[in-house]
Amino acid sequence: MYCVKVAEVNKMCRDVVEIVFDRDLRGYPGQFVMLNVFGYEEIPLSLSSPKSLTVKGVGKTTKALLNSKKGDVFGVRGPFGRPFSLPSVDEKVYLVAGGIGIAPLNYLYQTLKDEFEVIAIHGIRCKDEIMYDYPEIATDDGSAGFKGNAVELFLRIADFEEKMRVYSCGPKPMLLNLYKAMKKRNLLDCLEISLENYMKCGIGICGSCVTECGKRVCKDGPVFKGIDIIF
Amino acid sequence: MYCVKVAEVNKMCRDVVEIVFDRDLRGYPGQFVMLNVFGYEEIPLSLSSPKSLTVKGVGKTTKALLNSKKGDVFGVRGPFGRPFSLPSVDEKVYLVAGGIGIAPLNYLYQTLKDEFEVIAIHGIRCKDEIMYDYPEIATDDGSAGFKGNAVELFLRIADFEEKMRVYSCGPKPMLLNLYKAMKKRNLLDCLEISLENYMKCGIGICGSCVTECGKRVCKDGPVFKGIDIIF
Amino acid sequence: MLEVVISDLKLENPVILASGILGSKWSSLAKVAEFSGAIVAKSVGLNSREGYKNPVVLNQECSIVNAVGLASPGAKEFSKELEKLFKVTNKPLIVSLFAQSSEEFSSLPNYFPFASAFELNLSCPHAEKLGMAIGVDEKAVKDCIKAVKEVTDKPVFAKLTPNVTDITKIGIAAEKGGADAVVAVNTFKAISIDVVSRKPVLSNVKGGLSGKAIKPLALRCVWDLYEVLDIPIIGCGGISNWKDVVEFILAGAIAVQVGSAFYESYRAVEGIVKGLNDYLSYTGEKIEELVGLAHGGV
Amino acid sequence: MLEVVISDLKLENPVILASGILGSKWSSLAKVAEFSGAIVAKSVGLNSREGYKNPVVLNQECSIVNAVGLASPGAKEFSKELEKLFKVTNKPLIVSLFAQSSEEFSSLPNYFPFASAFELNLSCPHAEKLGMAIGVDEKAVKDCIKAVKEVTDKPVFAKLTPNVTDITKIGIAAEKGGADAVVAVNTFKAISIDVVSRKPVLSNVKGGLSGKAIKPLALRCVWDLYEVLDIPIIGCGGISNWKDVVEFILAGAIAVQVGSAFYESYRAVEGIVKGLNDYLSYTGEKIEELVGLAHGGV
Ligand SMILES: Cc1cc2nc3c(=O)[nH]c(=O)nc-3n(C[C@H](O)[C@H](O)[C@H](O)COP(=O)(O)OP(=O)(O)OC[C@H]3O[C@@H](n4cnc5c(N)ncnc54)[C@H](O)[C@@H]3O)c2cc1C
Ligand SMILES: Cc1cc2nc3c(=O)[nH]c(=O)nc-3n(C[C@H](O)[C@H](O)[C@H](O)COP(=O)(O)OP(=O)(O)OC[C@H]3O[C@@H](n4cnc5c(N)ncnc54)[C@H](O)[C@@H]3O)c2cc1C
Ligand SMILES: Cc1cc2nc3c(=O)[nH]c(=O)nc-3n(C[C@H](O)[C@H](O)[C@H](O)COP(=O)(O)O)c2cc1C
Ligand SMILES: Cc1cc2nc3c(=O)[nH]c(=O)nc-3n(C[C@H](O)[C@H](O)[C@H](O)COP(=O)(O)O)c2cc1C
Ligand code: FES
Ligand code: FES
Repeated sequence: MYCVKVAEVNKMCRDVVEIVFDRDLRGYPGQFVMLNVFGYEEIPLSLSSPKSLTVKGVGKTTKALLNSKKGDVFGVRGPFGRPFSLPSVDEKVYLVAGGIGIAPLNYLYQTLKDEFEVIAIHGIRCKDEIMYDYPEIATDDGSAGFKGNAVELFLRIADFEEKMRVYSCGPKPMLLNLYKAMKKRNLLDCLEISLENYMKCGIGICGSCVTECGKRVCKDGPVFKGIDIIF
Repeated sequence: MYCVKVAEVNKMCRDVVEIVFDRDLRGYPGQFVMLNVFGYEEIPLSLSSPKSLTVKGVGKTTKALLNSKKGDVFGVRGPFGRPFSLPSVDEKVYLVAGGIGIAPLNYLYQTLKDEFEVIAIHGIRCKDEIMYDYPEIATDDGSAGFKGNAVELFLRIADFEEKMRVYSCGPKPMLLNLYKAMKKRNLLDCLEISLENYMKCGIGICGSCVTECGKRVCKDGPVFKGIDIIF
Repeated sequence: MLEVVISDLKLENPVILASGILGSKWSSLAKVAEFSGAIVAKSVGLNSREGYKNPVVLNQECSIVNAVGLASPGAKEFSKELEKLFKVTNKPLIVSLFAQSSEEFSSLPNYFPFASAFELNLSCPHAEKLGMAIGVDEKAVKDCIKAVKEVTDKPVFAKLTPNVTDITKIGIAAEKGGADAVVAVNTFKAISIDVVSRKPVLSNVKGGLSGKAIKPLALRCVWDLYEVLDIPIIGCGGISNWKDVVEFILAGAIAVQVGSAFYESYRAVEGIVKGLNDYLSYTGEKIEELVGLAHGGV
Repeated sequence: MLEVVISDLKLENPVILASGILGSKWSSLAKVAEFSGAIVAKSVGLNSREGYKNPVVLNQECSIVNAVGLASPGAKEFSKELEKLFKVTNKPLIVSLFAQSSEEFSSLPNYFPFASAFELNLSCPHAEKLGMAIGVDEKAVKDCIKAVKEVTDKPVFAKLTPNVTDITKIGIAAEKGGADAVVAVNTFKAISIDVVSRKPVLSNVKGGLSGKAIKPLALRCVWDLYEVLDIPIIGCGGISNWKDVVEFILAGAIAVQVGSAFYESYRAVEGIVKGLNDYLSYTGEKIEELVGLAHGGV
């Protein structure tokens, strides 16, 4: 474990903050860190850029993080896990994020945007949850962008072809829909999904994050290829 | 510790053998290994080439080594210690070896001979002790080469100038003479000497090889610059 | 060549998954079972236990400190999980048990009719009144093993703690209690402090050290036990490659358990077994011939 | 800022050279003394001891196993060597003593009138009847310290072994015997086996483990001792940089000893002291303010 200091905290929407550190955490898009919030717990969070995390307050620790401020110090283990693989030069790239699933995809977007044609989609409940300004927005209530969920929007705008690459992160039901859509079109090998699971060690030994098919989300994932998962 | 296998044993003279291993020990000229002769002791020996040691039988362990043969296996720690530094392109190189002191200097000779003008001198007692064929020989009894010791021969043939580099290894009295000769001519910074001392750890912690001026032969040496030693 | 027999357990190779490592889900156990000689499930007690809150694991250069705190769903629930495993693997499944007393220990085996053997965790260094609290006391060790032996015909292994003045005394107590083998060792008591927050890193303050760092220490325990015990010894602690396994076997172990090495790779065991196989093919020996060889004629 | 006082010893910084490390020659001790707060000479007994034959040291990833075997020229000879040192350094010189009995211990201090303090080696794990043989026995520990306290007014430190079930009991025994401080800890019992020769690597078979690998273990000893002792604790085991020192201080040590780190560099201590100095300049604290801080409000 080493310590990092907060350089800047950006409020992204009501219950989401982007915490920027004073140094690079040396990870790749898709990797996560185990963040030790002293006095609270240690939790897994994806890198949302080389030096930032984007956190949604859902419980004790994440809500404490909403109040973090410049100068705060956190413990870090990692980055850990398998990152997203990079697309080939001729592939068209789609990012499909649901809710806070935008965190790892934002890092990927920043990495790819200058060299690839990237279409980023972010599905949220309503316009108050908009966090970043570049993605196509899909809202459940239609208060901004497309009315519907991220997968519906994706199905509408995507050109399904073998030279596509789809990266996704978000709630399980959303991932499942996307998975099915890609499977139906025989394009599972164009899909990469970042999974979440309850974590303790983060390094592949304790077994708490293991999936039904025996894979460790922390070590064999969190990014899995569509062909490697069985939902 | 790791193990190495003997590929070849060359008898150099009555009580000296060159033991060649089946793989490179990855050391530089001047470095030594702690060789564990199973059933005997672990002793320090200089690399006489990237994959060989040259040993003189003086006691229990070294005499056992005289009988080593192809296929024998030894334990190795190291290579350890500070190697000889390389000369500058325009320097004239002298190697002054006494007796088994030829071992590390042979490795240095093989490394330098193609790119530098190297004059190698080997002082021995009589012609029966000749080990390698390239050096100028000095014998105490005049039975081969120059009659006298290695330092006397060196003094006779050396051009003393600032662009010279003198490397030496051998018995203490010989090193002392050479040291004095270089000091008198104000050329101590052209001199590098490889020292020997009783060793246990070989890695700079036990203190058994420490010199009167507080230096560890195993770690701060065995190669010392003339200016850094006080005889 | 790699087959070993421990008590009446036949293993196709001597590399066993250590308890607590990926051992709480049937799916990961099944995966590791593919290459290992046997697997030990995560230690389970009578009732469910929450375990400690995060952080519970700290990875460091060469070692891991953990205080997971024997988190467990309890015997009944866990038995259901392990039963799923039982259906898909033919490898011996060793069920690791923890308890506060010999009575509690003897109530556990019945929950696991499919177990191939039981391992008593007398050695967890970071759970109060459990594990080590028993494992440092010769009489308690003997009593617990006896109690379990009385309720099961399966082999019973005693997993020992190295955090004692003389591990051979505990080993002898286990043997006297009727243990079919000892497992040496569990983790070493350790702590890690963060210099920025100035607090212990793990939520439980203290934990147990595992991984490469403890290999020479665990090996010493096996060596000492081999000099006094007649029952087989299963080595454990810091094993990460086939050479480590050979060291343990030469020191007196008949088999080994591997834990922290999974930090490097899921295929830790696979690699170790392959290396062992190549080594023994080369020397033309059986693993059993190597047991304790380093003790001879030193 | 870096000054600490242990009993009546004033140290200009808390980093002390550990016994047995470069500690048999005045010349190397003098060199290390330049930057360290104090130095401990190699343990010396009444009579000369050969020590074990090579190999006596094995360096591994993260750790060192040694069984030098308390090689020593004996009190009389070694006193002459140390006297040379006394003339050239103004740093406190701590003389480490080993013996087989309290009587033998009490005969030693007289040989070293120039010593600033004595450290009793009750903890060497690889010399029969010496060191650990005494250090695992509460009564023997108490008696030996008492005996030495009776013959000298200098501070007397007890160097403890971690190879016990409960180090706090030994610490308390030392305190009751009148020790002015404890040093925690000496090396951990270990062994290493060569898979090619199939023999133990060290000539003495077993040795003691030191270096980075043991840091979390040694730190745990200091932590536990701090909870029960009133006398100061000097931490030792695996320290290789200033952060390690801060960890030990936060766990309860007032000073530390450094040994194996000299494998990396002669200037190990120099680097550590510089780092500590920078850290405390930055936080604006004195080292003494940090002692035991990690125990508070966990
Ligand atoms: C690989 C990975 C990457 C993640 N990346 C992000 C991210 O970038 N941004 C973000 O906001 N969240 C991310 N999460 C989710 C985040 O870890 C949880 O929201 C957080 O652990 C909840 O902690 P809490 O104390 O606030 O909530 P709690 O009060 O503990 O629980 C609230 C909810 O979070 C779940 N949860 C609790 N602990 C964990 C845990 N250790 N791992 C996973 N879920 C848990 C609970 O099941 C519950 O549903 C990620 C999770 C994983 C596994
Ligand atoms: C850095 C270094 C490089 C060396 N390189 C070579 C070399 O390339 N070839 C070679 O033949 N010899 C070399 N030596 C010397 C060699 O190590 C000794 O000859 C050998 O250790 C003697 O061991 P033994 O058991 O045969 O003799 P012993 O019976 O132990 O003693 C014979 C003599 O060797 C000396 N000696 C014993 N042990 C050691 C020891 N550990 N270190 C140094 N001297 C010792 C004794 O003082 C005695 O004079 C080197 C020594 C050092 C320190
Ligand atoms: C995260 C973790 C959890 C563990 N849980 C248990 C357990 O439940 N029961 C047990 O007997 N040992 C447990 N252990 C100890 C291991 O089984 C093993 O004895 C120890 O880690 C040493 O082996 P290693 O160095 O190969 O990891 C655990 C170890 C770790 C690292
Ligand atoms: C080669 C070597 C020799 C040692 N000799 C002694 C000794 O004579 N007396 C003693 O009390 N401790 C001795 N020790 C133990 C050290 O003083 C120290 O307690 C131990 O090495 C742990 O600290 P470290 O990890 O910083 O090395 C020795 C250690 C080593 C490595
Ligand atoms: S969190 Fe421990 S195995 Fe993944
Ligand atoms: S041989 Fe141990 S310090 Fe040099």
